[in-house]
Amino acid sequence: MSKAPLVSKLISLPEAARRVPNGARLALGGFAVYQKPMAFVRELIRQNRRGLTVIGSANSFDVDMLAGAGCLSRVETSYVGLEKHGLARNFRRAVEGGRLKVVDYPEMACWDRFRANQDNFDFWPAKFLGGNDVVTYNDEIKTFPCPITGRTLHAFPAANPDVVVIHAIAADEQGNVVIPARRLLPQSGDVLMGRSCEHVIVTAEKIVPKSFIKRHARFVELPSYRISAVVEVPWGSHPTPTLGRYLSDDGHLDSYVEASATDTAFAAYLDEWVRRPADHFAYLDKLGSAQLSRLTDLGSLA
Amino acid sequence: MSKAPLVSKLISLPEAARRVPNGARLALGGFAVYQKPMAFVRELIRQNRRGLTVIGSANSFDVDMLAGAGCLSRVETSYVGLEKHGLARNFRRAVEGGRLKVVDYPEMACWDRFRANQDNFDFWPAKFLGGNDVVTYNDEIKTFPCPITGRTLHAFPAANPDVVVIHAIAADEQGNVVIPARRLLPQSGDVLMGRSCEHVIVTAEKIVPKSFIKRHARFVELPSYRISAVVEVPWGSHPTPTLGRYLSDDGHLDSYVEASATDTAFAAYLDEWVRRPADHFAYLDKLGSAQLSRLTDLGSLA
Amino acid sequence: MTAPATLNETLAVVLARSFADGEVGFTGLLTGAAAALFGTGIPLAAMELAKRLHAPNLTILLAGCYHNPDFSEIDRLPDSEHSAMLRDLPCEAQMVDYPGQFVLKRGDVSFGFSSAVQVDRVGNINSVCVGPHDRPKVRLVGPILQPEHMTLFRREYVMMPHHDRRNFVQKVDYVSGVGYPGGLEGRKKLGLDWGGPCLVVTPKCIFDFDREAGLMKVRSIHRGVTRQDLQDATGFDLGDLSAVPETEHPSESELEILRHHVDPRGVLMPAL
Amino acid sequence: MTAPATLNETLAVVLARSFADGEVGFTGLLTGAAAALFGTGIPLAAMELAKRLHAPNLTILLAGCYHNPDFSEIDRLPDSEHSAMLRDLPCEAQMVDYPGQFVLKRGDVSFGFSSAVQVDRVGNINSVCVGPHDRPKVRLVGPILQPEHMTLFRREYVMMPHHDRRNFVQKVDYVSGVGYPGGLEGRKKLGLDWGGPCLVVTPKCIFDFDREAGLMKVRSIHRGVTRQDLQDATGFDLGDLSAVPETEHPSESELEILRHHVDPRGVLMPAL
Repeated sequence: MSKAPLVSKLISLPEAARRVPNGARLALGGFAVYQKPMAFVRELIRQNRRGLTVIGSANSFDVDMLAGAGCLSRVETSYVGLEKHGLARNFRRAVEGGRLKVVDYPEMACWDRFRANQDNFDFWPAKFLGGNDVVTYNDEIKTFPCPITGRTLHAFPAANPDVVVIHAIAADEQGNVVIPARRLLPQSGDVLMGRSCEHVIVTAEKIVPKSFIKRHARFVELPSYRISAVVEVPWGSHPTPTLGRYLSDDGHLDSYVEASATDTAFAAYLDEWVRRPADHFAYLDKLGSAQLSRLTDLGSLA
Repeated sequence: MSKAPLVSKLISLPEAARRVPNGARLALGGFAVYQKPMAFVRELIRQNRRGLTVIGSANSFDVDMLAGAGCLSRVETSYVGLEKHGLARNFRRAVEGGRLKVVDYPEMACWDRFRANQDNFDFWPAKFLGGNDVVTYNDEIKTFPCPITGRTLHAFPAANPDVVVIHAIAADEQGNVVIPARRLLPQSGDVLMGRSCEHVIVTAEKIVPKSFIKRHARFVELPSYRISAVVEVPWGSHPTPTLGRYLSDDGHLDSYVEASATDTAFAAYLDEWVRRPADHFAYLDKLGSAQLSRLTDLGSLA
Repeated sequence: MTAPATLNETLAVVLARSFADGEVGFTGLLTGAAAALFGTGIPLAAMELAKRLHAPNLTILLAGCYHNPDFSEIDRLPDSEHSAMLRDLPCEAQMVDYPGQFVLKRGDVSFGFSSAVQVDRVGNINSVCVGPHDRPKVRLVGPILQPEHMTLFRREYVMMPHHDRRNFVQKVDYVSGVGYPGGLEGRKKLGLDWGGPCLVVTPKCIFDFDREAGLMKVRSIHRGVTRQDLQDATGFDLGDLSAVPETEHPSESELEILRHHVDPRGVLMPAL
Repeated sequence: MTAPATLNETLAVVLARSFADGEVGFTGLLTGAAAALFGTGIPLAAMELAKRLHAPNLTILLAGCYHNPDFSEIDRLPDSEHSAMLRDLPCEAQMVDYPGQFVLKRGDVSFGFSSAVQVDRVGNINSVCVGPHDRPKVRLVGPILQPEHMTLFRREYVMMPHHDRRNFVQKVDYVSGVGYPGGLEGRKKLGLDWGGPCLVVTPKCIFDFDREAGLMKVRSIHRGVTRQDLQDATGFDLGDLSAVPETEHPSESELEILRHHVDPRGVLMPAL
């Protein structure tokens, strides 16, 4: 007897973005300038989302673009910058203009905050925050005595995302997500985030059949029951890279950075690259096949 | 200019065992009946070690053999049994005779205790211990209010091993340890233990050159600076398996289990298999090449 | 005509009917014929059956680690949890680390199966010791994952391969898995957010719980077992059993699927 | 005769001499010519030099993750931390998870290198903001890993590519990495077990610390920099500099190894 059909969690990018309401606490996967769910970010901007809090470990174009589009009210992370591309200028202007509140956390404390949710704790202990102004400006960080030694420790709050969005190479319609063998730190951060929340959305380069999942069972680090929705979005982290698929589009990022110099220029960038293209494929067509092809990363053939 | 020679951490099995003093808190790698550092255990018995505390996640022949040889005074773990081979009878007699104290912890709490040491915490929080007698009989478990929510939580103490001993497939003389790609839970427990303590001893099936390490850089999960000493011990987990090298020696384990029925019979087993063989290679010769060859696990050729 | 259901088949069907679609079910890998059958084989058959009926999206966690394994090419159940055989068994995901794919403390596991040496009236279970803890009459294996099964899983099936007075006791000698002391309110006072035993399955009957009162009660008695047999084999008073029905029977189609599709070669539920 | 040491070479040698054998040294992967040179290139050259001299067992953690990478086949330093290039760079271990190979909170990292926009008299550093935190004059990138560098690493080298009054201030606007407020005793009162800055390296001088008093002081002034230049470029009083020596010079053999073995192609320390 053949089994009944499995539930498909495959939805469209606009549908997926609608699952992030105004004011949500949104955790975005990737790390710094690597493998950010940028197509999802652009869709949030298209939908004119407002009042978001972004929680991350290290952020870049994701937060900068959302800040430049006025979607954000708060960011909780360790870093917002563009690495070799310089400072995140939309973010800077929003913070300096008092339109965006930043809650600063140490880099590994950002990971620990998701580890807290993974362990279903409301806090994570720390011994290394004494004297640091991350405590001064954050009244959600408390002190408490170690229950074993009595020593005074800090407790910082769990990340508590309402929704987690990560970008991966492959998933099936049920939401089994494959992380490639040759992964690096950003992919591990995605796995951690995907284990910290009950509402996890995955944008995937490719929707694969179950046979592919079974062949990569060792690498299915986020199984179906962890995932709420899957969206097929090839080139979904562009212009940031997806390890094993494509490199950073430095040319496009240069034009982004140039546009981010002023609100006016950035509004024009958003019109051109986010609002005017009918959808993600129109965005890709605008980039053109030559540019996309040049970015290919072969990953490992072993 | 060629670099100066690197420090070798390679020592003999007797030397390595001497680094575990009487009364030490000793964490033994492997999990349940899998990949236990049994050659190291036998050497401790040869050296007549006394008063050890063994800390583990799930234990089997390691603790049972040490109990049968009178080396133990305390065990902190979730399980001491032989899975399909039945109960750990030396352990049982020692506990029932009042010669061995057991501090019981839930299985994943045992892992969490090492995670606590990995995070350099003295405790780990828990929400699930209410009503469980693991708390009743353990005054090292404390209650405390969650510093964020005020909810009452339990805190159990970190594992605090003085020495960690694990058995791995491959390491170089500097102590870079390779964990094979196709690993399972026991190998991850070894990695965790190896990151929880400043005195980690690795017995390895094979000492490999640096070129092997570099070829497997992705799998060097315990690097040189984490490791105090390395011992080359082929078949070092026998009669328990080493994933990717050899299977469980069920025939030998049956004779072990039979011998463990009485103190007298087990003393004879220890004489025959532990004390009388001049060293580990005499033990292997006694097993014989036919028996060892039959146990081979090819691992993955991919 | 179809042969009548065996006890194993009946239990597999009762369990299967209780699983909802999309749930995650966790088995250990018990050893010893009776324990392996009750703790691993029947639960696996029940989950495979449910997947073919109303719960195609159920996830099986074999030995707590191997997601939806493919049993079609093996001749007997594995008897070692983390061995080369399980490494090589085809599946959809392998949990090789902790914390791993299922997030234990967030309640990702919908239900689990455990076994114990003692169960008591409120559903506490014990696998640590018989007699006093510091000088036990019998030292058992330890709490293993029972504390987690009975609190962090959303519900628990306690699978008891033997039903004797020594197993079903007024009060366990050691609580290694918490039932309903003080009922649901009692669990709340202990700080437990969810979980606890839902059924206790034995060769004689199936127990469920008055969760408010925190008391185990007989839900059904297996065909061929008398009420007197059952009370005699139980170390506490079962009360008035006169209204307790016989354990529900499998339907023809459930039996057909179980026998011809779920376990045609007797791999999951071998005849003992 | 050997050409005299450049400033970069001098700094690499000063640093190399301060590393002990067996230590673990952590660099980030800074970008921008001057920052990359000070924060990444010079530290890597220093560690590679030390490995060829007195510290063969030193472990280099490039970008905090890649253990003892092999630079022999690359033409320029990577400028992206977690890119395909670093994935494919030969090394002895890759840290791809947290917690990972080096156990951050147990103090596995012997020393690290960080950079900052502001440093103050007690060695606090700042990369978060200039002006008030809630409405900054300049918002910077954030604390990144500075809190950990300055407390969990055993010691820290603060590498400042620019030495101006705006960088060397009486008091940083935001403490994102803790120096010695109140001296060693002050750190202890803050609950910090070890760590803190050991040297602050700039294009003009090298600072070290009176750790008891918790004050940064000039250890040496680079050749060609006058005491007046140095004071003028610093936003706090450096005190009497008359007894401060010139920065120590590399030996012939150190320079020879640096130039011909460590960085013969100018990959680590390109001429700017």
